[in-house]
Amino acid sequence: MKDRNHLSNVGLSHEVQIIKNGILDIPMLQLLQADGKPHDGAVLPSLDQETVQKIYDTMQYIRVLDERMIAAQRQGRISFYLACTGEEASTIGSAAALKPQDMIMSQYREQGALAYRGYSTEQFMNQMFSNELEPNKGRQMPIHYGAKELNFMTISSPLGTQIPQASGYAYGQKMAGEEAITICYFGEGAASEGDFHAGLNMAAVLNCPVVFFCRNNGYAISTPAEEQFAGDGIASRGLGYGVKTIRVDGNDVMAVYAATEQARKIALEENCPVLIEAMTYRLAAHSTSDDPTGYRSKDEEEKWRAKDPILRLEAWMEAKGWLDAEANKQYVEKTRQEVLQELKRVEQVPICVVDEIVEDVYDTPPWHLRKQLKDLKEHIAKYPEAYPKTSGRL
Amino acid sequence: MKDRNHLSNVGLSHEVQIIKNGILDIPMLQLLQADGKPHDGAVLPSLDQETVQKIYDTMQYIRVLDERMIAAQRQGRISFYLACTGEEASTIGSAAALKPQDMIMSQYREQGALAYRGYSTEQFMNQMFSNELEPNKGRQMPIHYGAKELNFMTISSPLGTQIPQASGYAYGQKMAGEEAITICYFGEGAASEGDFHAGLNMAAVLNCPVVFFCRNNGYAISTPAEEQFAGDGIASRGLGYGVKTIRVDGNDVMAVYAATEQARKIALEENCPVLIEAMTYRLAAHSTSDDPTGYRSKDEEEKWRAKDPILRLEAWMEAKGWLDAEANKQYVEKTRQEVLQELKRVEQVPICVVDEIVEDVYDTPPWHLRKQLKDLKEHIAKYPEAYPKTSGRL
Amino acid sequence: MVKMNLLQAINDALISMMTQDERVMVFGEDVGHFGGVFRATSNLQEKFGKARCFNTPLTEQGIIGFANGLASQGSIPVAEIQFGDYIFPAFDQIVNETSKFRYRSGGQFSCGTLTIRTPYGGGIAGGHYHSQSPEAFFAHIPGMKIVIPRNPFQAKGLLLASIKDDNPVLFMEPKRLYRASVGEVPEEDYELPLGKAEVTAKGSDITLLAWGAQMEIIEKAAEMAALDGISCELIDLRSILPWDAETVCESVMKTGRLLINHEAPLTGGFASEVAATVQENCFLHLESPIARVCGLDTPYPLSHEKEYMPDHLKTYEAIKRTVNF
Amino acid sequence: MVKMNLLQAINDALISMMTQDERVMVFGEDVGHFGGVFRATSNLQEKFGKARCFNTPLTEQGIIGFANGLASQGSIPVAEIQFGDYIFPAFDQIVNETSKFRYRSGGQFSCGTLTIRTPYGGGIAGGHYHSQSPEAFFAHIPGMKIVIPRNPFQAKGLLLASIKDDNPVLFMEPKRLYRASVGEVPEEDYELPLGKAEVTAKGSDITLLAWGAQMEIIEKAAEMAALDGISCELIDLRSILPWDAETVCESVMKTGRLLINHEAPLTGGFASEVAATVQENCFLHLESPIARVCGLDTPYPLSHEKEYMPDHLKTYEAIKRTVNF
Ligand SMILES: Cc1ncc(C[n+]2csc(CCOP(=O)(O)OP(=O)(O)O)c2C)c(N)n1
Ligand SMILES: Cc1ncc(C[n+]2csc(CCOP(=O)(O)OP(=O)(O)O)c2C)c(N)n1
Ligand SMILES: [Mg+2]
Ligand SMILES: [Mg+2]
Repeated sequence: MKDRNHLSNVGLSHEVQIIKNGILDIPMLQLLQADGKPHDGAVLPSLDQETVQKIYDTMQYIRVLDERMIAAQRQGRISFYLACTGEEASTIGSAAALKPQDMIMSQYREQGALAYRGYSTEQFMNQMFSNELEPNKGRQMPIHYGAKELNFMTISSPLGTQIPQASGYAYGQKMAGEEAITICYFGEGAASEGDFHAGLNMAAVLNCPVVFFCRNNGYAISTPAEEQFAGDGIASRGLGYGVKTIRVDGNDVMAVYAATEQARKIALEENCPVLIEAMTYRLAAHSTSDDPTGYRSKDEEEKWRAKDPILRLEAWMEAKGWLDAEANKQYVEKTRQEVLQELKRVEQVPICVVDEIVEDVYDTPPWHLRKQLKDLKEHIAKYPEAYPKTSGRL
Repeated sequence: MKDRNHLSNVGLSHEVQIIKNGILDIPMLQLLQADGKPHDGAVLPSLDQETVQKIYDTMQYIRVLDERMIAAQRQGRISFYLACTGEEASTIGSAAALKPQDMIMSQYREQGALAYRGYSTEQFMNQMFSNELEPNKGRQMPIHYGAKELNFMTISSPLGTQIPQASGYAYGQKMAGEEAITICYFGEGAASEGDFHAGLNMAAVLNCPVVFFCRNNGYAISTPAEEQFAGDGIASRGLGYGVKTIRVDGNDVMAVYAATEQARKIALEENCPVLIEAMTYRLAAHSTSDDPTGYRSKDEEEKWRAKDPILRLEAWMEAKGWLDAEANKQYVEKTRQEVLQELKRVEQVPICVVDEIVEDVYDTPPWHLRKQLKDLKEHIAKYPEAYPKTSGRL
Repeated sequence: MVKMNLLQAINDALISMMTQDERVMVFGEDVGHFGGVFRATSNLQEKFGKARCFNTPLTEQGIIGFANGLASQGSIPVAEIQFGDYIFPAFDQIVNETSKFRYRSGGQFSCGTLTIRTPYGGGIAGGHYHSQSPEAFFAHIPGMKIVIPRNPFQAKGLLLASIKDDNPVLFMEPKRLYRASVGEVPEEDYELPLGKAEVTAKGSDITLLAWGAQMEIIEKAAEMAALDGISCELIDLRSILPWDAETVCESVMKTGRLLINHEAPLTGGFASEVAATVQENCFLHLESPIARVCGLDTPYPLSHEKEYMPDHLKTYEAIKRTVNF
Repeated sequence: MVKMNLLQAINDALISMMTQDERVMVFGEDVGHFGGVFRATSNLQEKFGKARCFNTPLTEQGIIGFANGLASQGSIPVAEIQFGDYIFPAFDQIVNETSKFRYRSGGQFSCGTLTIRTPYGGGIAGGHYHSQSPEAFFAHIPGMKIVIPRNPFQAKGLLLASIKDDNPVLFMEPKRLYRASVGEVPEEDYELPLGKAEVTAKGSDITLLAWGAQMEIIEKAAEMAALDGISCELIDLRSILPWDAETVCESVMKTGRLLINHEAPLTGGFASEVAATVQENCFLHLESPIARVCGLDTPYPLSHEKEYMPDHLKTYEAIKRTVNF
């Protein structure tokens, strides 16, 4: 047995000095200035034009999708939606720096990452309408996406639960010898949950190749970050766990990409977690159930609207000569049409047959669920008008 | 509505630099060297001889109590015990720096703090024998002390639960305008629980006058600290929460006292939490159910035995001319006798009458518990030999 | 009397308690300035200050841990869990702490002043995580009280009683009634008894038992049954723990039949406890098996919500089956 | 066949599974080098390396969260919770995650490979927090399986089946039998069916149902009753969820009477589900009320442990009451 010394590296002091706030002032990586110009000496990630265009298009795509879906919710066509306006650079920039085999475990505001992976408008619509074409079978509310073939884990509402799960997933990837990591997204609010603590600490101790990506967007519904924590954001906690950490400007897609690329490399090569805190702002309402005018000022919002991540990338592309304004306009228009068309079309697709109600609780329905289904179907047959969505297909 | 800016104080960097371990090397306060000599320039807390003697006596008392109770457990006289050998300076030094009105919420290895508060040998024995004289009514295992009149919260086994509770308790003290704080003890193992995260973060955000006192004694049962966390101990986490923090040598009673005194002052005056991490070593087995030879070497233990906190204080008292070796010997002998005597005497005290089984579940037993008690008593009356401890007093 | 919806009745009770006793504190996620996602705590921060009505960080285990400590200190915490579905991270603090605090300390310390408020239940297109009815998990915890109101009048009277009661109370609010249920509520304070069921309609053929939003369902089913000449006695259980077996059994001894309706899944739901107790106490009076009309033994499904729910039609059918047994 | 105690049988099953399939990983507090506080995981780290058998930090919510992720990835985690009393911090991960993973994703992802092992139960002078029998809390969670063995033979066969089963299983080990229960166990692998109860003794007057360590109790009570000429049929439920209502009901239709014994508190315990179902399915066959002999509705008290427990004497008395109803 080797001797252990949990004091082996500790320095000494001989004066009572309680460490106050401030020794942790973790700087924020910013590559592009607000006007899109790179900072002096900043080394941008080496991205080809095609990739940048894909990032830019995805940002535009998501902006359009968000707009349209909020409108659809207002029209009563879908029950719920949750936009990510203002945070597109965080989720899309990070997703772009990953490999397709990396698992994405997200919170709910990462539709950008999903779209970057190739989730189609049709897929978005199927999910939003909870229909039978949706692989998740319409069992959860809108925006709870999940796509196994895209390595995008089905979203779960309880906050923070995916954080220790991501550590476990990544551990499994390592044990299976895969060239893959897990990325785990969450908000600064969710980082208050006990599961955050467990997940980061376990990843550090058990050497899990996972990138924790915190979107610090200033709010958890109505609760501002200052009532969420008193420390130096979320990044400072990473250091406490011995987790390699970086803070980035979440509205600077280049910074996000560069940090994530590096984090992924470290996670994979060194078999360890990396924490990224992306500083951004939730320009959107929390969800379609929320109205932010109750808790924040228009002024504050305006200040952040000026830091729009799409505009920053656009400015950079412009300077680089990569911006084709006309093509972009067409792309946005085409997207708008596509979303509207798919919306209309998918609206007609029925929900799953009622038999699905007892499937997937277990690998196969046990006796009691078979009995409950049988009773239910007999009941529906008796009152078909009361269950119009399923009675036609018993 | 004021505008919020959760980036207001952030610095910028323009190069991807993932912060690795090492920026947090929190030093450890040590006032007395291993041989009991103060470090050059170290300012010791101004303690009078009487207080030092009380601290010293309590340390000896606990050492004796621990020895005797382990023996009693081996003899089958009590079912369970848990010693704190090696950690006396941490718990007694900190308790000495508190005021009687401060609430103590402990984990289970803080019998030193309890003894310092004035818990008597008789009280210890009553608890250990779960008898009817015990205010907690013998409902929990031995060592789950609790004494309202001493402001010592009844101990609960589930680890970490007292941490957010301490934040709440302290908040209540503040709201009630009391000149009092709460101290919350826990091990470095318990600090892995989600409740730790919640408790420290809430205390910081809600400005609770609480001192969190972590005994980092290197082990959680068999699990060494290195498999518990990968960061710079527990202190580094405090900084992440924006909690004022200090690390002390837990085997240096002067350092512990000085840190706690200062922490209490800050907590009370600034209405905020303070975290103390005391670096020490669990020389004892985890409990009487444990045998540490399965997971650590004698060598390692010996190294720490040489850092015995009692010897360090003794050496300092000696140099100061405050050590009366003969009187101490007598005190230890007297304590030993007292413990044995009380043990013998208290062993005879009966447990609570069976009526107590349904008391304190609610403020008064509802109908179903009254019925269950009635049935139970009728049953016991039928089989008195089967329930010998209560059947004589129905 | 004032016309109020269920949310307003709750808000009213909270204002009254905070006015009466400055030890009362209200907190939880978004309950501060914003007044909670359902607005049950509207205006409390403005009226009573940030120290007595405040947002917490987003941690349910922390909220209840903090509340336990605060209660044991002597304050009167009213903690909100934003959705019943999110109470589970606090389960340890409730099972092992809140409910055992008094017992383990021989009555030296307790969390008796604690009230936990949480919206629960389905029927709002909430899917898995905004629809659950978790009362049965808590009904197996000695030391807790569980209270569920069915309308604004009940809500105010039961919430006031819960906050004043010297035992930890889990107060579950049927969220689909928050705005839908409107009724006359006295302006002054009044308390409705904990642990007492209420017979809301007399009948002779079968007893229908429910609580919260499902009261509407059994009322509707009873109306349908009445057309068939079946006379239903309706009981609102109101308190799940301790529960009023006496009132229920008395009714069953009279009607000879019992149907229990709840939204939560059948297996291990609270209907099982009621059925087990009633069959024991009323064995010789029962003319047919006790029926349970409950949620399916599945997670709460979004698109099949209608099919999942123990609605008035399923209840009506079960009434007929039971009466014609 | 080898003589083993219950702990050795579990250790044996774990060794077998880890040998067969390298995706099997065993972890929890102190399970690594030390082999767990009860030594159920002895020698696993030595045999299979630290990557496959390891200590975790002290966080039950983390252990199950980690295990859920690992299972969803395709590994086969066998996670230990050191005591059943400490499973509650993981309750959210179990209720909202483990058990709903498959359903919410339409079967795309699942935690089917997960097995959670935990010692439970009283009778060891453990007081509040080393004695609880929390099975009923989990029995209300669609998607979980719950399995409890009564002896070493059952333990090995059921644990192997649990690990191989493609559903999350909570495997609860009656810790007072860990060393006390010794029996012959085949050296080779075998599986006992999940979801199937076992009739361990035939009888004609009354059916006695229990699980885990309480099987000994009902056996003893049955012996006493036999002296009075009462013939008891004994059933070990073995699986609490899904549970084998068919076997139980068949037996009750024959004997006309049922007694259920469990250690957990009466109210909301699993006996209530059994009673509710059986009274429905066997209504016309029941000759007396279904009896429940359970723990009191209090936290588990240390000094009154003997009085608290649903022992053979209480069971024997209830048998007589039921038969003489
Ligand atoms: C365990 C849990 N508690 C509460 C909620 C309700 N809730 C949904 S979103 C949210 C705020 C989350 O904020 P944050 O993590 O910062 O993410 P953001 O919405 O800002 O992207 C809350 C409280 C929940 N979903 N889960
Ligand atoms: C929630 C919970 N999980 C597990 C246990 C079992 N247990 C009791 S003590 C202990 C180790 C605690 O270690 P630490 O916090 O470092 O305190 P120390 O024993 O070193 O004083 C464990 C795992 C428990 N009591 N509570
Ligand atoms: Mg946020
Ligand atoms: Mg320790």
